[in-house]
Amino acid sequence: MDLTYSPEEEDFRRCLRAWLRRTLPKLPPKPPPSDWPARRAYDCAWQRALYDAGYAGLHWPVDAGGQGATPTQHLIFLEETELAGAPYVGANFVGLLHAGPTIATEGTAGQRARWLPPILRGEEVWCQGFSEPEAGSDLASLRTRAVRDGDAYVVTGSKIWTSHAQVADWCELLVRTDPAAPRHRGLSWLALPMDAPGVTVRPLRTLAGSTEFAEVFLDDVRIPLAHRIGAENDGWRVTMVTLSFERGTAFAGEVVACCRTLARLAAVAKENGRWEDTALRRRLGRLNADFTALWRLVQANVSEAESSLRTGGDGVPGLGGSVFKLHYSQARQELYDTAADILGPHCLDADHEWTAERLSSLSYTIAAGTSQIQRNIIAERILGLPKGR
Amino acid sequence: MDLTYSPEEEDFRRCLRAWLRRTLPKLPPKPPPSDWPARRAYDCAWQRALYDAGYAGLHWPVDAGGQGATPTQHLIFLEETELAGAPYVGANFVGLLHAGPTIATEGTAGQRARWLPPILRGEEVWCQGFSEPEAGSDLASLRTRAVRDGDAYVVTGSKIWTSHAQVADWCELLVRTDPAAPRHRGLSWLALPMDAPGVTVRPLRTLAGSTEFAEVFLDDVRIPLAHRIGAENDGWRVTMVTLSFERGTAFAGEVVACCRTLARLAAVAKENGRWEDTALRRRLGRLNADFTALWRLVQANVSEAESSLRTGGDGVPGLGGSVFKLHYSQARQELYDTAADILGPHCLDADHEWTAERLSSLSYTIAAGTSQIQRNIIAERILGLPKGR
Amino acid sequence: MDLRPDDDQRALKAGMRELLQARFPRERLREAADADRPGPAFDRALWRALGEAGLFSLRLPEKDGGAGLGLPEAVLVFEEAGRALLPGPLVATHLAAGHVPGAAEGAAVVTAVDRPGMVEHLDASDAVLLLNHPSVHVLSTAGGTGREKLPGRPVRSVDPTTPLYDVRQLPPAVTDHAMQVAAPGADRLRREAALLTAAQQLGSASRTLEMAVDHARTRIQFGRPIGTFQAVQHLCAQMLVRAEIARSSVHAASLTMTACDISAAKLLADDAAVRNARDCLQLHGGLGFSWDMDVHLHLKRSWLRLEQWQGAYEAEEVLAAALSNGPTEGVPDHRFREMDWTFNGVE
Amino acid sequence: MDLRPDDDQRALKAGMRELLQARFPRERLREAADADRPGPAFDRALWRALGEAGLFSLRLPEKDGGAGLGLPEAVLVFEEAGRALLPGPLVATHLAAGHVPGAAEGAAVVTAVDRPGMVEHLDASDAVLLLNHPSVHVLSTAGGTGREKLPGRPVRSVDPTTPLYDVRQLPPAVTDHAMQVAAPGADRLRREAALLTAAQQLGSASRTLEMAVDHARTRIQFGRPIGTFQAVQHLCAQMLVRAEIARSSVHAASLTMTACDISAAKLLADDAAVRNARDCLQLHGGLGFSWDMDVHLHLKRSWLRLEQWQGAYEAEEVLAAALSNGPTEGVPDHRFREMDWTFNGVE
Repeated sequence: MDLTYSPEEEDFRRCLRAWLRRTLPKLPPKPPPSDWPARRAYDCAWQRALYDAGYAGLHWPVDAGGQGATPTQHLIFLEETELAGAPYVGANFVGLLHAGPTIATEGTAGQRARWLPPILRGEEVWCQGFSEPEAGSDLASLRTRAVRDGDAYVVTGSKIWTSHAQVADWCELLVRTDPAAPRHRGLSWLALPMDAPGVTVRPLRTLAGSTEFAEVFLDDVRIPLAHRIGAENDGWRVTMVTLSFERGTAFAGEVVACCRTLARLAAVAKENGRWEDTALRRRLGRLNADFTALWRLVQANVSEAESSLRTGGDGVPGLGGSVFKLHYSQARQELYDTAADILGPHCLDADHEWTAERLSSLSYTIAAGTSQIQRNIIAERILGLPKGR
Repeated sequence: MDLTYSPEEEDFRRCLRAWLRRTLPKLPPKPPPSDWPARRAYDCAWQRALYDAGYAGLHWPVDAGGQGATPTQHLIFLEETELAGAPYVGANFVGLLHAGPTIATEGTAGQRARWLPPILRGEEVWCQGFSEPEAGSDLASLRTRAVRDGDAYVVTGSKIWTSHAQVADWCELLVRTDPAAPRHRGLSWLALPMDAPGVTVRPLRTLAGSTEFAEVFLDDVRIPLAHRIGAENDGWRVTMVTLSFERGTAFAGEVVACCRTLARLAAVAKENGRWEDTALRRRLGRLNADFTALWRLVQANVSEAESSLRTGGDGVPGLGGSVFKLHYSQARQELYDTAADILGPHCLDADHEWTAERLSSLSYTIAAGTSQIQRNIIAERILGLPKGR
Repeated sequence: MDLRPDDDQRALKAGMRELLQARFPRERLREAADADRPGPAFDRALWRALGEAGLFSLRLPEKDGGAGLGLPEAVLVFEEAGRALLPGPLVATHLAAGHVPGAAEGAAVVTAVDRPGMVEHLDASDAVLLLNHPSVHVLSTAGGTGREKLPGRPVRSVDPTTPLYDVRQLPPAVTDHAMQVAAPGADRLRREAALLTAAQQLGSASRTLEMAVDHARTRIQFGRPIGTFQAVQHLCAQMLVRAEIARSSVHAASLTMTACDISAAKLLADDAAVRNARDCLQLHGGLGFSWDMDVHLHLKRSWLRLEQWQGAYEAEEVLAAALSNGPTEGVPDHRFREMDWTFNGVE
Repeated sequence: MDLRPDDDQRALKAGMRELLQARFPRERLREAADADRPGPAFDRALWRALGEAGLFSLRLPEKDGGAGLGLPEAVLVFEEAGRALLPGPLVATHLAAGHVPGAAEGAAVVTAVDRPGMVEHLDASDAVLLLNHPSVHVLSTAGGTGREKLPGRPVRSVDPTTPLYDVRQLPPAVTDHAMQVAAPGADRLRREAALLTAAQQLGSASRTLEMAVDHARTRIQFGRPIGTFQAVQHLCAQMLVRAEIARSSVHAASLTMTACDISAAKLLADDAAVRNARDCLQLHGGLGFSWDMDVHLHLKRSWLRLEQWQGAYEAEEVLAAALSNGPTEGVPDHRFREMDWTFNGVE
């Protein structure tokens, strides 16, 4: 057990800090939250800056154009950029963290050459077309169908919860290519150009009032066969392979951000007198324990990923991700419920940053596998309990 | 909606109070907790006093020797005896609240004449032989077998969690008389004399250190056919009929007791300074809300039972019992956890009354249907959700 | 003793549900919620209809045009208002009936304030009840244009159908504004306000439970209704427990009106409304996170009502204080206090 | 950076488990728990065996007969002690090693006290560490017969294998009793004590999780293992979450030893131990309520350890206080404090 970083890692941290210190003050102001084209431009400019500085695709393999950094370096990157208040990955989330790694792992040389460089340079934005209205927790029940017609698939169906769809160039699309096969067997993974005829994007308003998400309707959309990643009907495996690219770092930056929010909560409580309330103060203390522990859990998961890679493994940190997500999503909601308590009646002001965060925190126990699904995973896959019926 | 009691009910309360005032000071001192024969004697003397005063079998039908009181009168009785610090029903619990009502409802005239009067007079004590080591939540899977042999059943098996078995005269026994029938169908209800040859009682120590419970081993025990209540193989229904005798009053006295404990907790907290802790004080406030609400829920359930009886129904207060028990068992545990918090290190003193209560409160979410089972009942029978698989 | 609503009370409640289904169906709620900001003008026609139906005058004597009913009846109709997420300063206007001209009939819109904080529908109101003094005062604001304006900064409300104004300072007591209320004064009105707010929370908690159960019955995932999963079943069961605990508490408080019962009712109904809305949202998964479902409107309104009249901390302190008056004080019904406990040889 | 135990550390932990299985198998635990009151005499043979195995001398330099290991290693072996519910003043004797003669070898039994309250194994102890002053003091009590007796009233302990004594008053600081401890003094020892107590809680929490999972796999009700019920699965899942959160926290604290990390470790490990024992008990149903199962022993010991060294309130206050030192104070690793944040144009 060791919490010190190696000299190389400390070097990496020092260089990154120096670069952030030089670069961040020159960034343009952040665009308004609802101006999605401006946000895309902002996020892509940041990605370009990272690319120019040699930080693009940090955790991607070198032969995919990435930096081949270790999970620990990736962790340091997320920690330092968050601490420095650097922009988030934003619109490039799917490209850098999901579609890109999928193509890097499962794509042909030609597919890699076509799609990976523009992601790294911040030139092309990807979105994700997995969930459907009737396929939420049960993703494998998706119904969007792709039928072969010559050198193309003709795709019909609809997708939901697609973030950045309005400004994306490409969509990683999971479709059913064999309706007769068992649920998980008849799916394929396609790269959909968002400007293809028959694609309609309808913004979806969330309870937080944001329009980050959209529904994507597909009406006889032709997608060339060459846009399929991996074998036909092998899309489920292709998709799952990518998920394993997350090496324990998925929410590392967010945990750091929450720790800082917590300190600001304490400061506001001291200002407005709520700090004198023993119960409230102790609640903040407990949250400090929770987020400290979550940071330690991130470090433990990264340790495991790193060790796995070092010994020739795939770098997947066991199933610690479910444990982390279950606790983190709950702690984040508790954090913003506590913020509301500190604000008192002002928690009803929708323009207060913490009210917006409180609303968006409601999605954390739902998105990317509900807490219920995470508990199933832990019970059956980690603890080895017999499968529920 | 009305919380006032009728003049008759107020009269009943007044007379009861006067009687308690006269009677309680004359009671002998309570025997030590672990002296079961002395406790039996004490409980039976109290029952005899009730009998002599005309309060025995208050909620039993008149033709069974009871007082035919309304559920509201029964509620008043439980409230007043608790407030006056009168003894609990104790060893006579099963006779008065379970076996007796079962015999009153399902027994023949001869059976009623044989068994009911001694219960009411505090002369014969009953215990319950339902649960088995392998049949807990799933009671219908019980394995104790009864085979006909002439004019008797020969019974073999074992029962667990039988309280007062050491001092009981009779045991209401649920046994399997038809092993080939579906689970719920092949059971019968028998009255077992505890001194029958082949009956062995082994005290069972609980985590609270008490020996109230026992295992009862049955080794070729002969029980006359005439001791069967109801038809052969109809024991499941017979047992369930009895449960319906509880008319929303099951824990009424305990709720009153908890309310008073809560006031004592506040008094101790004021003495030892813990009251100054805002969080602790508010926790006590919340418990006050919970127990106040539980008392109101008791009143609502009794209202429903009373209305059901008035309109020719069976007096079963819907399924409100599950709602009540689920919340009560949790609130009771929280009450004694809070007591521990007030006591500080002294909560580790096993001789402190509240430590003993804290330990015994652990059984509340388990006994008489675990909280998990109660939630199933609420989901499927009250809310009408489809049956889980 | 009968804690259940009687036939007349049940009929009254059913009547209010029908009225709201006719006059404020779900489409109207959605129109109000989906409108671009700032929210739509206050719906005075609906307000008058509510007045005609007796929502405000319910407890006035018949000779004054009321129905001569009591708080238990008011609680039942306010449950329906909470269930339908009916917007507007319902509680304040109800309390003002008989005291502020036009309130009883729904011709006047009356809001209220008892401390600095958020005031609902201030701009739309003709009058403001001031409940921060022992006696009740009234400001005639005439929809924000009257001479007695209460200065408040409009804020973008988290509840899209309840405009809020941040009021930092309340006017001092001015005798000539004192409302002609009999003895109980502002304290009595604050209790009534807390109770009727709790009733709305209870109605909302019951509604989100219904929504959750409906969804659990019909939503298919993994080839079966999600209501067959024990995790979903148990979530729904706990929602019912919360709602029923709150219900018995609110109904009893409407009969006793003691400070302790009112605080218990508010605390438990707030809890039921907020947590049931949360669980309902969780159970709806991604759908629950969308603006188009109603569940977030229940959650947001429940947050709003939680802040109104008596927050959790205040209620808990009232309930704690009630414990310290004697050994039997914890027992809900007052009569026990009268008893002489000294005879009790067992204690 | 690698938060996982390395091979040597894993071997050390496995070795301790084996030792305890041999020297303190379940039967021994049950003998101790089932004995009639008062409890059996302190098992000095076992104590010596633990001493020989290095449980107490682990962190002493090799030249002093120790293993020259650190707190991370001590944490791992104390997890095993917690898992096996090993009785005795383990933490105090471990801290006394090298300072109180015989402690390192298990020849002496040493208990400790940092404030008035319950002291474990006082009558059996040869010495008492007094940690209520800035410097550490030692009383030589010689199993209760020494001249420097610490007056304590024996109480019937809720944990049947840990005799307790209620000590109302601690002796004043007496310089000639001061233990020869280097600079850190009592504060350092109190942190170590909290950490090693947390490690035992973690071991217990992991054990009750194992017990729950075993039972869920094998107990049949309604014709199937109860582990197929989602309610049971989810209970077990939350137990794992608690244990893992506590584990990462305890392990990290053994490396940093900051007040904040120690308090987080104690708070979360206490929580995991108490709540996992509760859930394990619930999951065992009636069986869990019986004396013959071990689950209540875990619950009772976890209650005891919760009261030792740093209770929840104290830990929460330490953690809250740490938040108020600056905007980056909430971030666990210290290096962040060194940074100059003024350049940050985005904030």
